[in-house]
Amino acid sequence: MPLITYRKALNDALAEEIMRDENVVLLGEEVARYNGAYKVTEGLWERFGDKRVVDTPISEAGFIGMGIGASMLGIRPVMELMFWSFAYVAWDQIINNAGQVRYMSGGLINCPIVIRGPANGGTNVGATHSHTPENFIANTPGLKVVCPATAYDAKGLMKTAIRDNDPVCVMENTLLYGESWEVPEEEYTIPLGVADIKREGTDVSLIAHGRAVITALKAAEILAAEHGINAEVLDLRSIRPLDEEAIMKTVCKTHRAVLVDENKPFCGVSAQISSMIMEQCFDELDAPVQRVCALDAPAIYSPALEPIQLPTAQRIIAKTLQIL
Amino acid sequence: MPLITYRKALNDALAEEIMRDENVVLLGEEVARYNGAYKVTEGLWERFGDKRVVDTPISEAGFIGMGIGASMLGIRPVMELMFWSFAYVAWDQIINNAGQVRYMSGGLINCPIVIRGPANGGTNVGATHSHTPENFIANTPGLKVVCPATAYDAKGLMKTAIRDNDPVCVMENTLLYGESWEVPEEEYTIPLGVADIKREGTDVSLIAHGRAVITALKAAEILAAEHGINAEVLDLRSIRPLDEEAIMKTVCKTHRAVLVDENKPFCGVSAQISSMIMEQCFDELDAPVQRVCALDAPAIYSPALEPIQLPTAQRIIAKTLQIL
Amino acid sequence: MPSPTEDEVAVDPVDFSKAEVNANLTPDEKMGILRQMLRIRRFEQVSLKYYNQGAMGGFLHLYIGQEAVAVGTVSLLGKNDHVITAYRDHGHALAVGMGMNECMAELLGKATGCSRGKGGSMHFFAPDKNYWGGHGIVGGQTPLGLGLAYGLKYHGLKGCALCFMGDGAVNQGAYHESLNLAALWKLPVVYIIENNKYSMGTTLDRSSAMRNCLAERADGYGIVWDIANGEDLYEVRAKTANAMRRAHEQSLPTVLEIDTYRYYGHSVADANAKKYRAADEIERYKTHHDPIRLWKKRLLEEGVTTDAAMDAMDDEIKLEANASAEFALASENPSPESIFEDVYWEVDNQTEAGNTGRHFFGD
Amino acid sequence: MPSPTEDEVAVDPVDFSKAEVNANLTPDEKMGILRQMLRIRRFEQVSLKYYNQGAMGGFLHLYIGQEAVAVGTVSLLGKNDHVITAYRDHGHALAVGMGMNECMAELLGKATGCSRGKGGSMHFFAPDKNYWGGHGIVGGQTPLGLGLAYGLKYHGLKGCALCFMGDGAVNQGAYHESLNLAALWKLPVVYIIENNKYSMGTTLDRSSAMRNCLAERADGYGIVWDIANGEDLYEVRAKTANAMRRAHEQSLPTVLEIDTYRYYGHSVADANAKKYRAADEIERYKTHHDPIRLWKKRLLEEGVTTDAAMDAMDDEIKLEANASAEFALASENPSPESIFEDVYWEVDNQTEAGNTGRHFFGD
Ligand SMILES: Cc1ncc(C[n+]2csc(CCOP(=O)(O)OP(=O)(O)O)c2C)c(N)n1
Ligand SMILES: Cc1ncc(C[n+]2csc(CCOP(=O)(O)OP(=O)(O)O)c2C)c(N)n1
Ligand SMILES: [Mg+2]
Ligand SMILES: [Mg+2]
Repeated sequence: MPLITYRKALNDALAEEIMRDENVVLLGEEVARYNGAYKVTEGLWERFGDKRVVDTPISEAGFIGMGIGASMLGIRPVMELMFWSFAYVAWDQIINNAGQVRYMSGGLINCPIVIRGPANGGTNVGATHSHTPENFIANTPGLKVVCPATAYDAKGLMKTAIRDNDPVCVMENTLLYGESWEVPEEEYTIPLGVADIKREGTDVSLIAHGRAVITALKAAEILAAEHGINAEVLDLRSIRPLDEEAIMKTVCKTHRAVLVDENKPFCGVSAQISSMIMEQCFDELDAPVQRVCALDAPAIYSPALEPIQLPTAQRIIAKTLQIL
Repeated sequence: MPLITYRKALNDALAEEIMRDENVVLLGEEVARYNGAYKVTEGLWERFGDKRVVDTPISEAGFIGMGIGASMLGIRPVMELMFWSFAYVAWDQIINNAGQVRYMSGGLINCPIVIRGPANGGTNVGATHSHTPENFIANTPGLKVVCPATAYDAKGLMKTAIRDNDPVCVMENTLLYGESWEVPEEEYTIPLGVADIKREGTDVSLIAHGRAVITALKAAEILAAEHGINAEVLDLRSIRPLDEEAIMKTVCKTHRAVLVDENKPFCGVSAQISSMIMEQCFDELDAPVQRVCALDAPAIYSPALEPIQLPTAQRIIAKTLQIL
Repeated sequence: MPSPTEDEVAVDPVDFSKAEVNANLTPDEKMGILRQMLRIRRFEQVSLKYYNQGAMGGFLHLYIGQEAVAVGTVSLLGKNDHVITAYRDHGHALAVGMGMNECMAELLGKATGCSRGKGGSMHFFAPDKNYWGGHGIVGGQTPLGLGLAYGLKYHGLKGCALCFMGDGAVNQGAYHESLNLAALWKLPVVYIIENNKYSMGTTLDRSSAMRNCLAERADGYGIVWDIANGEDLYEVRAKTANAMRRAHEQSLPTVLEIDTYRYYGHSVADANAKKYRAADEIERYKTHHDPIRLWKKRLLEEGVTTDAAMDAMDDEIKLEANASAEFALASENPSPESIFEDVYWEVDNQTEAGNTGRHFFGD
Repeated sequence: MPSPTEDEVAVDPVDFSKAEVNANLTPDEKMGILRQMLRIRRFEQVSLKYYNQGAMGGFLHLYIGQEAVAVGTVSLLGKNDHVITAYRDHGHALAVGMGMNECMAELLGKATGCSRGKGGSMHFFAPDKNYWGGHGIVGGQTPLGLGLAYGLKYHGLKGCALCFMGDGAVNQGAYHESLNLAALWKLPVVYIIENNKYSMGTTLDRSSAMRNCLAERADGYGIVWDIANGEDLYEVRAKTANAMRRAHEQSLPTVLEIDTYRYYGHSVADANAKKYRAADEIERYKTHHDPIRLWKKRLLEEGVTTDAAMDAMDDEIKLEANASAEFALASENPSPESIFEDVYWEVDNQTEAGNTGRHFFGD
């Protein structure tokens, strides 16, 4: 299988879906002529033209709301947020319009929209540019949210997201865009709501999503090499819908879990997972579930410090050793 | 002590603080001449005039951001959101400006602003008007959030919130505005970050905030009367800062906990509390911590159904019996 | 002050009845307009009665007094023209042809309601009639309306979106973002500001800074705008027709501000309804500016109908309204299980996607 | 097209040097203006060098080419006049008198940085110099600027807030909400649109619908507006002085659009900087419209100084800039514990409130 970047995998997914369905249209700031601030849409405007790839002004509430309205008429807009952090100026449109209109209309309307872009810290862009709102999106029944950790997952989930008939938020990661993974040449999709065991193990379950999966995998290698601990790494991939079964299964297998996410701790995704494990496999637990999150302060700029604000392999290892 | 309503307690708190500090100014839609959509500010415009009580246009991002800017110059704006649900059009201002500016300026700036208003379901106003975003606010280091459940707490917390030098979000409840509690005539304040045992008990801890406290108290009475179970009810009052000690104390006392909140389940406040209990008093637990939240769908309009969408005493009792 | 453009239809400044869209109206169509206005008024009067009896929850924002706006504009719609509005949405709903039954049942939160009891008064929908609601967040529908226009243009259809909003809504940022996008991309959207002069208890001059009128803000985006007298059905139709033609023929947006008035409070729960407005102001509107009364007068003057015929129509509509209340009262409440329906299309349709992973949390 | 009002100071349309604020400038003050512009340019050139060496993280948005705007406007500020801007904030920071050391150290994320290494390039602050940042969310600072004006008025101070923004920011809703509030409440705020004709790679005409210019949107709110040529320091000062006078004397807002140009990409990371703009466009600006070059020419023409004196000044400033890099490089990184500082005032000040309850979660 060819090795391709996370960025290219997304680019291919977008191109394939544009070709597959004439209702798919990409909109966002600088997605067309500029090729995307992070080059995810590179070449698409040249290939598919003005109708299918559209540059927008800096009006997130306006253009995301517009996309939602268009989706009610059967268009399948794929909206890029240059950063997911900018979603907060469009928050009402996302939560109240995309998220609630199906319900409030008693099911008469659906919004097959995708909202995508990077949601991560770690690039020294400061507190306002480093939000990871997958927890808030997942808090909202009516919305779906996925956080791919590899190129393979990014492509498969993006294609599924575009075909899904509900609003799906895809949270990418600028630190992964340039990383490569094996991706098959033949077409494939990955269902939402299916987690993936990224590493089999027996002693402890590291449960993560997004880039935290990569960090967890690193920690697992060190745990194996230096501590003789065989950690299983479960990648949630999709936060809502959530593969609860996979979570229960790994916990019942290892009886210990360390949850890793890049959310701020208070009501981060791992808080939800922890409470679910508590409720559903309390008796299976040999130790309290541990969490490793971003350090609880706004994202710091300082390049010397930001890396330690995000979950590190070291912190994962320390937490793991604590319960083993 | 006189019995006064939650509404009046807030009104008194606002009036007292307006008189105490000339920098306190109330702003919001219909707060002045109309006396407030829910009459929390009744009479204040007449008493204190145009400078201290100000009607705003329907521009939440504009006027909340304006309040934040003014607070940087030492004004102490108390901003009413007619519903906290409307905060989503001002979300960027609240999260990024009120929440991050102190950090990004390395501590050079502080924003002594209060943002207040009702945040609750249960009044058949539909999905877009029934959000309870205390979990999201508490997710954000830099912000504080309190959810008073009684008139006494409402007054004491509001006064403290106004005097606090950080941004504080006060989440009130339209269903409580008309309820009465004993409130002392002499001045008092309640510190943020201090929970309150609303009912002593020994068998199980019901941990709640906002109106869920009232529901928990009802459940506790029935548990005592019908099941011989003596439940302790802990009212968190303040979500961030959080009285973690009080939580641990009650759990270590009863060894069982049922968490009640009106958030949607995924990453609701109770998810955070559950994960904290797991991490910090796992060995004290005789049973898995249970959660009772709003049923996981957008708030339904139907007056026949909405009451069962919110946590009910029955659901609390059922969960309690399950672990006793 | 409105900015006239060459594509405007010349209309007699004093008598809009001569405008082409009006001159061509048949007597039947004119009676149809009366019928729609009466349906709104009678429906809402009945709803008010039941609201006051406690049969409904939440808010009830009455449209009474503004009927000529919804009916006049909607009467012009063709197959590819769409409508979206705010929470004061009963008028538009009935005007597009929704039945009183499903509307009244929605107010009572019944399973037979147009939104299955999930939306209530603020959230009526009928996509089959090109009616996209009913939206509770002030200004929140303005980008959605733009999206309808975008969808039409994308599909190559000759149509437009009428996006209604209140005078208070012009101060929401999303509206301005929408204006810029509409102008930039030449989208066939008509923003109709129903200026009833109050946003809740706040008068226009205390909420909006302007030069001469609210629509004029469109100038800054190079968007054509106009103002219309909302008590005159012919004027509403003539000016809306101009805007719609601009959308259809040139794919251009318009902002149309229509002067109107609501007789009741902001919502029925508005305890101050009579405090922030002088009683005689309300009286004056009822007496001299009532759109139904004025339209009836027109029809008589034009010899289209008789008082007796109009009374008969009114009686029939009153029966329809009362029957809708019976229907709603007799309808079932939605089932508790239905709380989890209509959240996700994939779940509702039991697709593979809908059956994969956990979609709902808690228990 | 700008809307002149009676309070305007009559200025010679061709020579703004005659405007009172300019005619009264002393030679020292004129040299001070040059010094500030040079400080910005030399500081940024040095920062660029270190950015390219990898000494900084995140973004670096250079202000080079726009210096006359920040320096011209800020040169007019009095004790109660405040400044706030977006992420392209080095120019304003240096113009208000911030030291190169703390600015350069901030770029390197050092503990000695103006924001203790927490803000980076986009978040310079100096409240002691009435400078309120440095804000990364496009348009997000526009309500804050309004709030500064509100605070001044509330305190009864004669002052104003200059709120800077880019041409792309005019399409954010918060700005429009702010305009309405500014006009409605007569707040002494001056919105200064630094129109450098691009928002990232998007040209003005592809992002903003307008009649003639961006400032004109102010008309819809009854706000006075004006446009200025940002390469001419005298014009910038004259027109800003008018706006400030309007704020000071009448407590009225103004929107002032200043034409300008940035020589570098949107940020240094902008790989396309030379794709969306023709090379000769950039050259033309550098050659014919450079604000520093033009100001130097003026000073020579006016006999204020000599080439040698200006060169000496420049050399001194280059030393200052290089020294700031030395300072920054030699400075300590912030400590890991400092991650939890500057989140809450009450915690930082170890008050009782700061010590009550848990403020930070996780571990
Ligand atoms: C964002 C937001 N803010 C506030 C409200 C509360 N609210 C509902 S209607 C209304 C007044 C709107 O007035 P206007 O736009 O003139 O419409 P009208 O009620 O006159 O039809 C207000 C303040 C809301 N629903 N949404
Ligand atoms: C709400 C929001 N959307 C998008 C961005 C990303 N972004 C940063 S600067 C910029 C361009 C702004 O252009 P302009 O306002 O003209 O300012 P200039 O860079 O020219 O100074 C964009 C799109 C952002 N920071 N905030
Ligand atoms: Mg109105
Ligand atoms: Mg620009």
